Amino acid sequence: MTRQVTIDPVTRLQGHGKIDIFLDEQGNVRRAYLRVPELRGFEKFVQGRPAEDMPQITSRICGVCPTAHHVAAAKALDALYQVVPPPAGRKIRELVYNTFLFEDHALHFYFLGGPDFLVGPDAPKAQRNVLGVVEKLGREMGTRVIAIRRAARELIALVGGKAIHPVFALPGGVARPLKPEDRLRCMEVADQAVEFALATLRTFHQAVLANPKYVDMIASDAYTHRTFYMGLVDERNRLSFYDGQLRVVAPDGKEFLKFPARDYLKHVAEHVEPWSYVKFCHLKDVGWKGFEEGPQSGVYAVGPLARLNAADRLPTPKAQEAYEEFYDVLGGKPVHHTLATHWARLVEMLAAAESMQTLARDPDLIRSEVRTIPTAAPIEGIGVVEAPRGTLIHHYQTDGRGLITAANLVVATQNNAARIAMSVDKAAKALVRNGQVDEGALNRIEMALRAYDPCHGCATHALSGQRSLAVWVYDASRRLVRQIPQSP
Amino acid sequence: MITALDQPRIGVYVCHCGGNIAGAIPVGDLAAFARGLPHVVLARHYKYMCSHPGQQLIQQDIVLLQLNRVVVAACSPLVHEKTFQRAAEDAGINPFLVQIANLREHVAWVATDAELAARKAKAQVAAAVHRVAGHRPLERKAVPITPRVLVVGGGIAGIQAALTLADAGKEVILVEREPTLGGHVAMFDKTFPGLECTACVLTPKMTAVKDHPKIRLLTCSEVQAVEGTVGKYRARIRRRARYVNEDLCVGCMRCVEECLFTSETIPNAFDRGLGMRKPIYMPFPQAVPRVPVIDREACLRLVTGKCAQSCVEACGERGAIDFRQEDRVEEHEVGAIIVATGFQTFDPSPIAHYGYGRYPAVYTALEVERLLNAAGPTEGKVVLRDGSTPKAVGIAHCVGSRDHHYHAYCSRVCCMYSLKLAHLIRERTGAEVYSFYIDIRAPGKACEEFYEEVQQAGVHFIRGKLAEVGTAAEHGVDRPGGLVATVDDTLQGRVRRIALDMLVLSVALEPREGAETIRRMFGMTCSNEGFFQEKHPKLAPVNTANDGVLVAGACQGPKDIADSVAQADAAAAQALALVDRGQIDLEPNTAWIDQDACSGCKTCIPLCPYHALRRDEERRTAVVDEALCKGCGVCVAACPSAAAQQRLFTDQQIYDEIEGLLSYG
Amino acid sequence: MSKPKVGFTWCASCGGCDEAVFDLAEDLLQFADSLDIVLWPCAMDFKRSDIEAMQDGEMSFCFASGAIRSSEDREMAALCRRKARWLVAFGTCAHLGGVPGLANLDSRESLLQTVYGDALFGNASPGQVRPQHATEVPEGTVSLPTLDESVKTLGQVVRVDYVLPGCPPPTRLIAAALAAIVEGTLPPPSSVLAPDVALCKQCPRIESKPDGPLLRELRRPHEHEIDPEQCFLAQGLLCLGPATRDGCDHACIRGNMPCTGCLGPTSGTRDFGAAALSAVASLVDSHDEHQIAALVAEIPDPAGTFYRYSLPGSMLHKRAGGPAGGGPRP
Amino acid sequence: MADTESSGNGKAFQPRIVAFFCNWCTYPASDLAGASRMKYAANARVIRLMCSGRLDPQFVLAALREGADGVLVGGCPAGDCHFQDGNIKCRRRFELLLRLVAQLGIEPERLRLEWISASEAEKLRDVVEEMVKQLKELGPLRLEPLPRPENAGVSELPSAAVAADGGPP
Repeated sequence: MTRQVTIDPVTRLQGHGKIDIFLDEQGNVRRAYLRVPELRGFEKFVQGRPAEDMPQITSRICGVCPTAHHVAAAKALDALYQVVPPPAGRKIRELVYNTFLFEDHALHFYFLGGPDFLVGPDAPKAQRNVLGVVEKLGREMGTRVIAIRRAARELIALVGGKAIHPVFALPGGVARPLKPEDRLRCMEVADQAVEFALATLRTFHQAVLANPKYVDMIASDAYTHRTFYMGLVDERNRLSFYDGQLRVVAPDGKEFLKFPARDYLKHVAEHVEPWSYVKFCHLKDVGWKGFEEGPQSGVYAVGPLARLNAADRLPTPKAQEAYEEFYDVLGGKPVHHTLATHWARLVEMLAAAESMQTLARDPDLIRSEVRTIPTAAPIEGIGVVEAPRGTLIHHYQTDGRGLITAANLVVATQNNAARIAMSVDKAAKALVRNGQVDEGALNRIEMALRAYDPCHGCATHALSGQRSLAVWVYDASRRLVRQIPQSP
Repeated sequence: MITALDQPRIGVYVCHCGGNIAGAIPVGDLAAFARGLPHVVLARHYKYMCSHPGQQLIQQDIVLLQLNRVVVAACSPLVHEKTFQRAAEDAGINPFLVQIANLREHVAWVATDAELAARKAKAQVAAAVHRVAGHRPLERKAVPITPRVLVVGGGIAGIQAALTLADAGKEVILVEREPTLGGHVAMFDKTFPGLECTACVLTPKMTAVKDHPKIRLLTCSEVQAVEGTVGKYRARIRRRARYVNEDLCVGCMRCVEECLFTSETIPNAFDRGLGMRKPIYMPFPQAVPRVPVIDREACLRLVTGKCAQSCVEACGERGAIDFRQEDRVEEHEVGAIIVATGFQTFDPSPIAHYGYGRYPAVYTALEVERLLNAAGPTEGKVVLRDGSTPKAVGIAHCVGSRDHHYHAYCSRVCCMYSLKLAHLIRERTGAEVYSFYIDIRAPGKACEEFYEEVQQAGVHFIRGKLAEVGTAAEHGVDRPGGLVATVDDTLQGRVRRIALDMLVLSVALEPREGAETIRRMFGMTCSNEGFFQEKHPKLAPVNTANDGVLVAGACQGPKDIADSVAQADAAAAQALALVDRGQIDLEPNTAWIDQDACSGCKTCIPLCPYHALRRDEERRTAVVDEALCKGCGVCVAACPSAAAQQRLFTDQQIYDEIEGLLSYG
Repeated sequence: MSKPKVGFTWCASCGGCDEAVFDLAEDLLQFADSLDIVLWPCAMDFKRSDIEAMQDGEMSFCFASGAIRSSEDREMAALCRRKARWLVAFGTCAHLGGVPGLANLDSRESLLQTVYGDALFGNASPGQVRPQHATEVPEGTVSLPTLDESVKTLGQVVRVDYVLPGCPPPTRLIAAALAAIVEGTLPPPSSVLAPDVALCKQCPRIESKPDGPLLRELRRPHEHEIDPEQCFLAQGLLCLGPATRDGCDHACIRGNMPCTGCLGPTSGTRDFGAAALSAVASLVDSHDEHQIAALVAEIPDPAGTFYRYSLPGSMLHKRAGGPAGGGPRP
Repeated sequence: MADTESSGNGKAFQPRIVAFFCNWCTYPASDLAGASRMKYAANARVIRLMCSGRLDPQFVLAALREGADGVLVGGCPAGDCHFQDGNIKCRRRFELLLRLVAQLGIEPERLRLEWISASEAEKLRDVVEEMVKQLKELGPLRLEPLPRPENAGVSELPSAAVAADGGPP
């Protein structure tokens, strides 16, 4: 007799998701599906809106990474109006962006995905959350986590207007210059951020790497896929969050492609499945071969792990050290272990914090000229950034008045969608055996998903909404036999 | 208070208005429908709600059934709203808890489809019921009235109104654009039908105005702007320099005689250009004030600055001639205004086939009035431009009137003045007189009799509109300077050609040029033709859309002297009734600001045309000066916080009305 | 006395409202001591079945964010309504529909067509595959919730007791609401848990706004330098502060960008967009009818401007029938 | 909310117009049309405002929401406003409102702002007739019904559930 298991909703991630697990007669997994049941339709309803409103409208795709959409939109508008922000404009954007990346990564590690390790995957569910983390790490560390995040968020608000759905970016720069006294605050927070990032890496060492069970789990085949990886790099192939070219490495770690974001349509295509509102991106150059790994399948990943794999080095010294250690411990490039993403995220967190330090001390930062006023007629613009969860592309076409006529938004979780679906399926197959479906096993399936820090709100900007993930279990005769956790 | 106001008890009264409403709308059904509406305690229908028994019906129900709100479905609220408000008030409920549904003007009288009419009637009644349920009692605020009246126009109507008011002891400011009182009437020699001497009628009245201690006469003056509202208007009056000091001049005319212009070379407008004058002149001998005026366009001293100024010398010690006079603006506060700006006569030159302006022998009636006037350019002799006396004179009626190309209306006085002219011309010249008429309209006392008298005097009446007029030469008739009129004699059924020496065009009366400006300035409305519109043709014939502004005379529509005088007295009586009250109740529909809801965003402040809104800098909110607010509600519509509200027109009341209009099909 | 049980849940939401709760930072820990957080899918492992397992009315307060877009959103709204004694419409999407409510400018069909059908950028999957309510896969049936024709507000599908507005709700207002729950000092139901006055009241720029009519031209923010001190409207930039509820500490304005109206209207206003439109149009400084028409035509996108956050909650709610497409027409 | 169609008995569609008339020009014009016994369609239901400047765009939307197929606003001709220029202030809002409703799929022809002076009874008649004709061509305004919780089929807690911890007073 076979069964179907559904996880409904998937929790501790942004947006809604459900996992359907179909079992065979022996109670082993035939296939697990991640469904994303929301659609909001941004690409449609931005049509007719003024292009300059895009940074604020598209930020509403996601309240977790609004800054990514805000800045990606602004970069697309730079291209649309053919303007280059003056140094202060660009650096204010970069400073806010790195601060955002830092705090968002911190949020994930301490509040969303991290608790699985920090508290433990089998801990009672009521503790697998930020409150449990605070309890586990002690009130002092907990307070520190909260304090640094607050400082970072307040810094974004100080410069960007609001931390959630900021308002600062406009075509050609930002809305207002930075006051010298505000810059002092930036320096303070940047220094604290670096300290905190280093402390977090130490915590990761102690809580995760020191625990062989966790190391084994990270390296286990259940959480491993050999796929392509994509990320932004600068002219020296160093990791870059704000700008650069998109570089793709093959499963063997060698450069496969490198292209400016404006060429993305030559290389990225979307595949639709009738059972999910999310569209599955893949490499056009390889083609869609289904939910398959390996060099013959166009499935690729983005995000912290992908970015480290796609770059040759990191732009800042301390992060570079952490980067080298990451590959030393995990056996060289590329790393295919999905759960290693948590570590990669912390390496990036340090890189972002160091960049904050550099930018905060840059004399350009407080120059009064922050915006280049557009003069060209708008036609088309493409902008890219590395969002915390991976590559994010905004693409607009407008009429002569700058009203949007068409928009395409390729978000991180869409890029990752195929690999996520495979991870869920593979983890389910590995973890559910002989009909033994317990809550710990299901949480471990969710962990496969959570490592990506997927943002289904983003992924389904096109459509929308969800509670988080749920697992439903179906038997071989396709009857829903169980919902996990069990309904009373 | 009879019952708690927040528990509405509404009575609905559907008026039949005789058959006016009941003939088009099933009033019984409507009342039955009204009974089913929320808060309606009873609904009745009755023959005439505005009648005494009708009002009593409402009053009885208010008392017996403890109604606290009333809806009357009858005629326009502009007709009887006050009537029903008073009735309700007398029965003990606040007048603003009464709402009118306009079934007569808006439904019964205009509807084409019975079912649609019934639906609309229901909708309007339901809207009134929904709305009135949310009404709250309001108080009218009393403001003092300035006991002074402005009369605009010194023609017969203005003169009459001013005298009546002044005789009643009220201060009057009488403004006349020309240098003299008198208007059109001063141009005539005789009046119809009694052929009294016009000067004998008019001159004493003009003098009475001049001498009246309560009247301030401002000639050569025009109202420039009016602000304020009923009870308190501020009028800005521009006074053109006359260059002769009215207080010092005794009217001896020495200055005119001594003017360097030895001959009269400037056409005198008062004589319609048939007579001439000097740069300093008196428009006509009986002018009031009897003070010459200097034409600034013609006087050498004023135009070139160089002149011997013999006028000054002639005036001598009196020193009344004053070239330093300048135009100035005076401001006067008044409680009521009577507009009596008169009319102008139709200019017939556009009717090319009547030859006016082309043939010297074609005259307008007004020109002939001047010829006939003993004080006119020919001292009362009817002579042609060459000085000869005509032997055959044609009078064409309805020139510019009853003619869809010009004015569709009948000018009302032309038949009678044409008869008068026919009589006088025949009497003074013995000429054959031909009257070309469509039909003779001679209503009124002694008018038909006068018509008969003129017929008996031998005037030829030819029924038919004058078709065209040409020169005698064109028609091969030997008559130097003569004309031939072509007319379709509809009684004889043939086209006739009649040789004439003179043709008189009985031109229409039309609104004065500039009437539009005056109308706007005084906040009145106009009829289609451009005459000032009375508030109601029967019930309020001298009132206008602006409560303190009244109309008199031909500015409201063509009328004869007798009617103008009567209307002037009516206007004076209305003005008197108004200013004598001492105070006036203002409608309570002013705006107010909810201080808690107002964000001080200043959106409303620049919108107020009366500067009634300002921002209280301490509270950072807007405040309304209700004494200045006129209740337009423009600030209310603009307020994005619903902090501004208008009494009687709150947002909620209008939403209720919308809901009522549409909730029942 | 037991701690009040509080839940947070989301429907069609971006998660920003939940982020705003995270931004309570230290205060969140404080509240965790005095409140029992029994539901928070964004941050905690409670599944739908956990909610279903609750007794009706077991939660004292449920903060529901997000608009209502699908059958699943409706079910979740109904579930939370049943399980919570007091339901709070949390954030602008729940309150008025929010930015995703702009989808009501178009039909559901045109929306699906754009996302899955049109090969606008040449990268859509061929064959017009679209997500289906139920898909037969070899292993069984995988189902998706169906999208409703229109985006709705929470209050349009269930009775709502309180509104905590904002996109996202300002952290200060969230803290105040939670504190009031702890202390039992919430205002009576049907209240909006924010100041009931518009933004201009405390706006640092209000003194620079002239008393006279001021819109002689309408500017778009990217076309001009923006003065950091002067009233935006006085600069010709559309600022909806006069129509928008205060409570955000003027975050956008401090960021030198005009208010776009995310907290919605104050309580006397029925339709935010129409009220804001009236206020803005009233400022137009012209008496010439042609000039007025030309001036208002400079507002490139009235619907997207005045209903940025509130189309589902507006009187019209959704585009009326006829051809789809929400772009402005000449 | 009532059905927009006139009735279910197969009769032709009769549009419903909500007409906001100012007290000084268009309302008296409407009275004059009556006094002159002009005949015109009884589809316009009248609300009197003191001035067209009082017209809040929300009223227009409320009328459409309540089931009107069109809205007519009548004010004084330019220069004639009893309140100086309330009519022009109305025009400013109306122009923008027209652009807004067009984006919301409502034909701008359904909304009209006309200057009709107190003497222009004929114009009033013609405008109403013309508008009725136009609305008949456009057909009923089919707005999606406003969703309401009572129609969503959601079962609610019995009101017996009383405040406990943290509840409002």
